[in-house]
Amino acid sequence: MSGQKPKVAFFDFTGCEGCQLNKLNFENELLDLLELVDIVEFREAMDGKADYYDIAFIEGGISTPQCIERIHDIRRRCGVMVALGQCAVSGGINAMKNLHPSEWVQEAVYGEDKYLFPSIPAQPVSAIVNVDYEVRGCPMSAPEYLHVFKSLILGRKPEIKDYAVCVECKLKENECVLDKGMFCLGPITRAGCEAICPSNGQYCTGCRGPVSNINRDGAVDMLKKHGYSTEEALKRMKMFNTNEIDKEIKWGR
Amino acid sequence: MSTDLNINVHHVTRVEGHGNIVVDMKKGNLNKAQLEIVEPPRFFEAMLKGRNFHEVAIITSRICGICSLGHQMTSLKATEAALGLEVSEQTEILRKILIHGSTFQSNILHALFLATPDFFKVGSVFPLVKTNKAVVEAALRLKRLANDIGDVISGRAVHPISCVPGGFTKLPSEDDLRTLRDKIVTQGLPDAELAIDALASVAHEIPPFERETEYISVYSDKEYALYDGDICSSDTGLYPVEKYLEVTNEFVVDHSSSKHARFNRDSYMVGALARFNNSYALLKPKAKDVAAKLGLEAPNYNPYMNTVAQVVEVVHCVEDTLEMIDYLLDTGIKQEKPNQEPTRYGRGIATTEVPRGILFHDYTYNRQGMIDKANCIIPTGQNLANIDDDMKKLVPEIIAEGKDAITRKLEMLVRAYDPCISCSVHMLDVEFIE
Amino acid sequence: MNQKLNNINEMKCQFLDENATYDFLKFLKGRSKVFAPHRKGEASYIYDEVSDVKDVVLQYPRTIQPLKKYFLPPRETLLSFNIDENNFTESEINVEPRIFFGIHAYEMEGVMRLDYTFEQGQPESNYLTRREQSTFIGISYEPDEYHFSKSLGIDIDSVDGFSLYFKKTDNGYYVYEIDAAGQQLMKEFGKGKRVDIPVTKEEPEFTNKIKYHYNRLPQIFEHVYDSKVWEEVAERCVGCGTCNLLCPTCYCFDVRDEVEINATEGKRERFWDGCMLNPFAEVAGNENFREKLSSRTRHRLYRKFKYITNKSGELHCVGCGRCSKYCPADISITKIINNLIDDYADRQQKQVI
Amino acid sequence: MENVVYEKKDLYYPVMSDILSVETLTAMEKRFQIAMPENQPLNHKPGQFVEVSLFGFGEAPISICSSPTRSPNFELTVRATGRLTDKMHMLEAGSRLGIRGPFGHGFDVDVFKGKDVLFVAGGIGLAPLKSLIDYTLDKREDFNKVKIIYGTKNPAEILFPKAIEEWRQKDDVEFDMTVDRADKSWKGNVGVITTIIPPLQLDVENTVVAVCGPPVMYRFVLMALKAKRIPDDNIYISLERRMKCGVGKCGHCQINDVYVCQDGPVFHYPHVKSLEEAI
Ligand SMILES: Cc1cc2nc3c(=O)[nH]c(=O)nc-3n(C[C@H](O)[C@H](O)[C@H](O)COP(=O)(O)OP(=O)(O)OC[C@H]3O[C@@H](n4cnc5c(N)ncnc54)[C@H](O)[C@@H]3O)c2cc1C
Ligand code: SF4
Ligand code: SF4
Ligand code: SF4
Repeated sequence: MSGQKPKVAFFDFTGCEGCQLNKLNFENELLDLLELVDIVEFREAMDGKADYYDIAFIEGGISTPQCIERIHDIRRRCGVMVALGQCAVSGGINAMKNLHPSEWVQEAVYGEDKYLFPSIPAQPVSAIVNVDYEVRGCPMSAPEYLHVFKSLILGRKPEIKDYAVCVECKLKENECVLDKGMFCLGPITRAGCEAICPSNGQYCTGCRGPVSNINRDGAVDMLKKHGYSTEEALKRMKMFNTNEIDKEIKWGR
Repeated sequence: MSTDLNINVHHVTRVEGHGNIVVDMKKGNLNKAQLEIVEPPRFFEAMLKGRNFHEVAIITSRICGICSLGHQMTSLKATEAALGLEVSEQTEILRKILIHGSTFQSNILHALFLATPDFFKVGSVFPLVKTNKAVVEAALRLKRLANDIGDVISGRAVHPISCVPGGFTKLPSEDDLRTLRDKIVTQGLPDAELAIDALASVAHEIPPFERETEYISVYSDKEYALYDGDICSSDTGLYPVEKYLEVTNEFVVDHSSSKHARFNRDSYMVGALARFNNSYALLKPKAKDVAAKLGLEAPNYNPYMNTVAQVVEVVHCVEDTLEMIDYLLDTGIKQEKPNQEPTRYGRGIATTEVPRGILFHDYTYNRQGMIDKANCIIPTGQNLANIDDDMKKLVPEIIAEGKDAITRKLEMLVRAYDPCISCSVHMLDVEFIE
Repeated sequence: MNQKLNNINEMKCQFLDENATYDFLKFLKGRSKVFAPHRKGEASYIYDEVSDVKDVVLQYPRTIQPLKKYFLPPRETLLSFNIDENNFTESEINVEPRIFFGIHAYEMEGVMRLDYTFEQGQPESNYLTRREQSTFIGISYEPDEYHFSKSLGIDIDSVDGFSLYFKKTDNGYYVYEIDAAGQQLMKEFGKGKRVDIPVTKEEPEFTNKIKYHYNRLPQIFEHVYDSKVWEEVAERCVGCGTCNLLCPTCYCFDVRDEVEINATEGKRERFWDGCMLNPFAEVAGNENFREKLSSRTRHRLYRKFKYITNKSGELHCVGCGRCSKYCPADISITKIINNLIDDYADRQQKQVI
Repeated sequence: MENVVYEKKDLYYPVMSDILSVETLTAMEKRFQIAMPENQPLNHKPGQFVEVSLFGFGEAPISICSSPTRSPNFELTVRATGRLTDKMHMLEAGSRLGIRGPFGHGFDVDVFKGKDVLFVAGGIGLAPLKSLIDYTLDKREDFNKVKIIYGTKNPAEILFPKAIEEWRQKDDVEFDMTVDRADKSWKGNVGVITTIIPPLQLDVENTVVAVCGPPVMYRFVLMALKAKRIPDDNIYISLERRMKCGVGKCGHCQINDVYVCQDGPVFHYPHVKSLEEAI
């Protein structure tokens, strides 16, 4: 990348575009960022297409056969691939539909016309191609995205946190929402959001996925203490992370 | 002059979500002129089934990141209606400020960053950073300011955090509100003026096209309705929100993963221009001045003018927000907890004006406070038929201009509606099959 | 282990009623920055700088973060750098005199344990500079179901480290002058009413207790390294690290370089870290030397009761109860210790038989 | 509090030092020769390490691979594995980097004096050992027999081929090595390092062993040494842990009650043998 500005492209797949918007919400930094890179493709904000990208940011998850073709094509043409936001990282909230049989879901939405619009289980980008770095969160965490962006421009690996939201929450000395009688997924959810929900008096909904090596049984136990059945506890843990919670997780102990 | 025309714009740029424009004309016969929605369906209503009322707005906010706030508000209102949860006056005012912030931010994003490049004849806002830096910077500051409103009041502008059923989990401090107010006055107003002047200087680039249609929006006689009100049709008047299914009449068409809608005519329009046409009288004075300056009069039948109506609304939102902040500062922020004790379980329907138009959420809760049935009707879906009808009228009118110009004007037309395709992909009245 | 020197039951004191106590706070505020407990949210307390004395809470169970946040901040810039010029600027640590008011005995002991850590070996100036010019004024408290400092030899009225000590009585406080600085403060304030005979007052009972005398704990820890108790705790622990971060004597940290948006300037920052967190003991090659929650919990407890104790001669738990109060999984440190004691006693008995 | 003496100069400020030369050793490793300001000697002991720092890329502990006997300058051998080390590999002679240290507890050379010395090195573990090997060779008369055994994954990963050639040539050094996987050019031993321990002729009571290698290696090497009946008391090992400070504060490198950065990285084996988390 030396000498020339890195060529950067943004692509969107299945998602709500909140991550795209969050990225445009760095109004104060946007012009500085533009100084450091060449944005060569960004459908939501500009016309035009390019053949090669040093860094490809992928927003949204994989949920149709066409998505699969497209992501392969991008992977072939990019240097570093970064998944932005929980839809891209784990399938995100879209993956909630994986909890139901797909026939049922499609019929529920389109009735008799269900065959008009094929849909496959919602999957993370990494299920299809190799992803170099991930910025988690729904929407993707703004501070973490900036960190990754700056790290890549410097040519170094970003530092992606792998400990619980509680850590950031305690560093900020928030009142723990458990003390207010709410439940919270902060203890098992990956930090990086600067505990934005507990900081605003709301419980952590687990939108950044579980930390690696979680104690899933312990987590269910913890939620039971707050009055949730095992089933309800798992449902809550899965809201943004059906794929991650459902897959075989290495047990923490 | 050729009488054959074949246009296929794959994935229209500078819009939210994925759509293609397809025009097919043979021997002067227009076989096809339509916007095909290819956004992957996401099945939200199915996902809501069995979810606790605390979670519902968190999920529905993810229908669309651009209008996440509007979805959240509508969702909260529907849940509150279904569960009999009363909210305080303070909560309502804070929510109205939020809606204003969201309309403000989305309208700015669309009018100044996505649509304006067309008037300057460039492919994106990026070249304008060089040629019109002061305006871009002002626009960026405006967008930041709009987001600040969301940050201060709900913790985050995209997928807001602290607004929950029954109220707020955290209230802004009076200091926060004062800072916000100062910023709006000292920075927001001058920046808005700069942006309006820039737009006025290119307003002649807006294509002079007209097609009268039915305009549908939320209406209230107390204010320029965004947060709440009745359904208003420019053709047939007011309807209570409970009648929303009779108004929208959604139907599946094979070229769109999003459903279409129609009421009194073949199609209707929602969004800034519809609101402007229906509620012009209730705009704040400064907003009316700006409308006059930009050549927008009610009623206006040019869909391209939707962008201008958005800018007028920005001015209205800023003015109204200042008034509401002043009111809150006068009365003082009361520390109150969200009211989350349901008094009933059943059906609740709510409507809100989100930036792209009228939005409906309709939930039925069971006795455990879980969703049994859900339906969301999104503005862009309601506009799709109208866009197709506009194209059908427009293409023959400009056929002499050649394929490139036609393509450009069609793209501009689609963009003028500020379609939010990701959220339009949903379903209608679902019967959940047990 | 050290015998504490001061016993206030033999000391004379002065009396300040509730209003005079707030006047005293105002007086302190006139002299220097004052830090004291404040309310945070609905049910929590934090130490914060006093801006309006009315906001100071005199009676509180415990704060979220311990006092260590003032000497070892949760996030701190070690140095600032410029990548293009390849140089750095030292970060200035300026301290002015600070008075910490309303401090509980265990909290004071916590600070003194932390002092040991930053003084021994290679003393660290960041911490020690911040520790300079600090005056501590203690206050009594009602122990709740989490406090157990008495089991560790720290009474409610342990006054080591304080300059003044406020002991709650009906409608006011008995104020004890512990050192010369405290004496001076009271003299200048001048509104204290002398109480002529020493007052004796029963300490309230602690409901949370450790079964054995604290002198025996290091010995217990000699024998429970492979206890089944660790596995039992690990079944419930979710590894969130709360217990580390809020502990007044935990001091582990992480260091990260973060650059500005121009990718040229930046800061080297340190953050609190904790041995309960999964990546803490990872090394290159993805090997993790304390992958299991059982070994992480064991490490945490051994650091409180054995590893540092062997060197410093003092227990490095002060019984504040934060780790138990704030644990989302309701894991109680006293239960762990009492279970270890039971396990130990069981095994001793089996050996005898 | 009052009576503690501490320097105002902070522990965490690096000294900006010059890279004199960079030598590519393998695809993964480079050797850096470094001079402290005004060519001041680092005054290190074999086995000690420094904290290398590059602004924006962090810090990492790196063993000093040269002997204090050789020059005021010192050498580091670095494998590119991450943030700091990748960036280091992009530096050239003339660049500057930050150095803190030397830190840690090196090899206690007095214990080795008059004894037979056996060096067991695996992979990049040869780098830290090289400081002691060179020291031993520079003060050859202080030591009895010197044996070096070395194992790498494959022939392409052999560090210091020139030094190895010298060791092979010397009459007073016994050198042997092995690779886990051979290629066509390789004529020597094939197999993990423990395969070349059994044939060694050792005066077990009188031999002191220094071991350094990747974490997985220790368990097996120690078993092999035990089989040779080398007393635990004669074994020294150098351990590696993640470190954030190098001065016994950050807690990351703690193994039970020992700090690798202070009590190690070189440990007398009996000291860590009973520590469950050590090896
Ligand atoms: C006493 C001592 C002496 C050493 N001597 C040498 C030497 O002479 N030569 C040499 O090359 N190396 C040496 N090392 C090893 C070196 O310090 C590490 O490899 C160090 O991590 C390199 O830093 P880095 O920033 O380049 O890599 P990092 O970016 O830290 O990454 C190194 C590896 O650790 C993983 N990793 C990154 N961050 C984390 C994390 N937070 N938690 C867990 N794993 C993570 C990465 O994926 C990668 O595999 C020594 C280590 C010690 C303790
Ligand atoms: S609020 Fe949630 S994230 Fe914060 S400390 Fe409590 S449990 Fe952890
Ligand atoms: S606070 Fe509780 S759950 Fe969290 S790491 Fe500590 S013991 Fe485990
Ligand atoms: S171990 Fe727990 S009780 Fe002991 S000092 Fe630390 S936080 Fe307080």
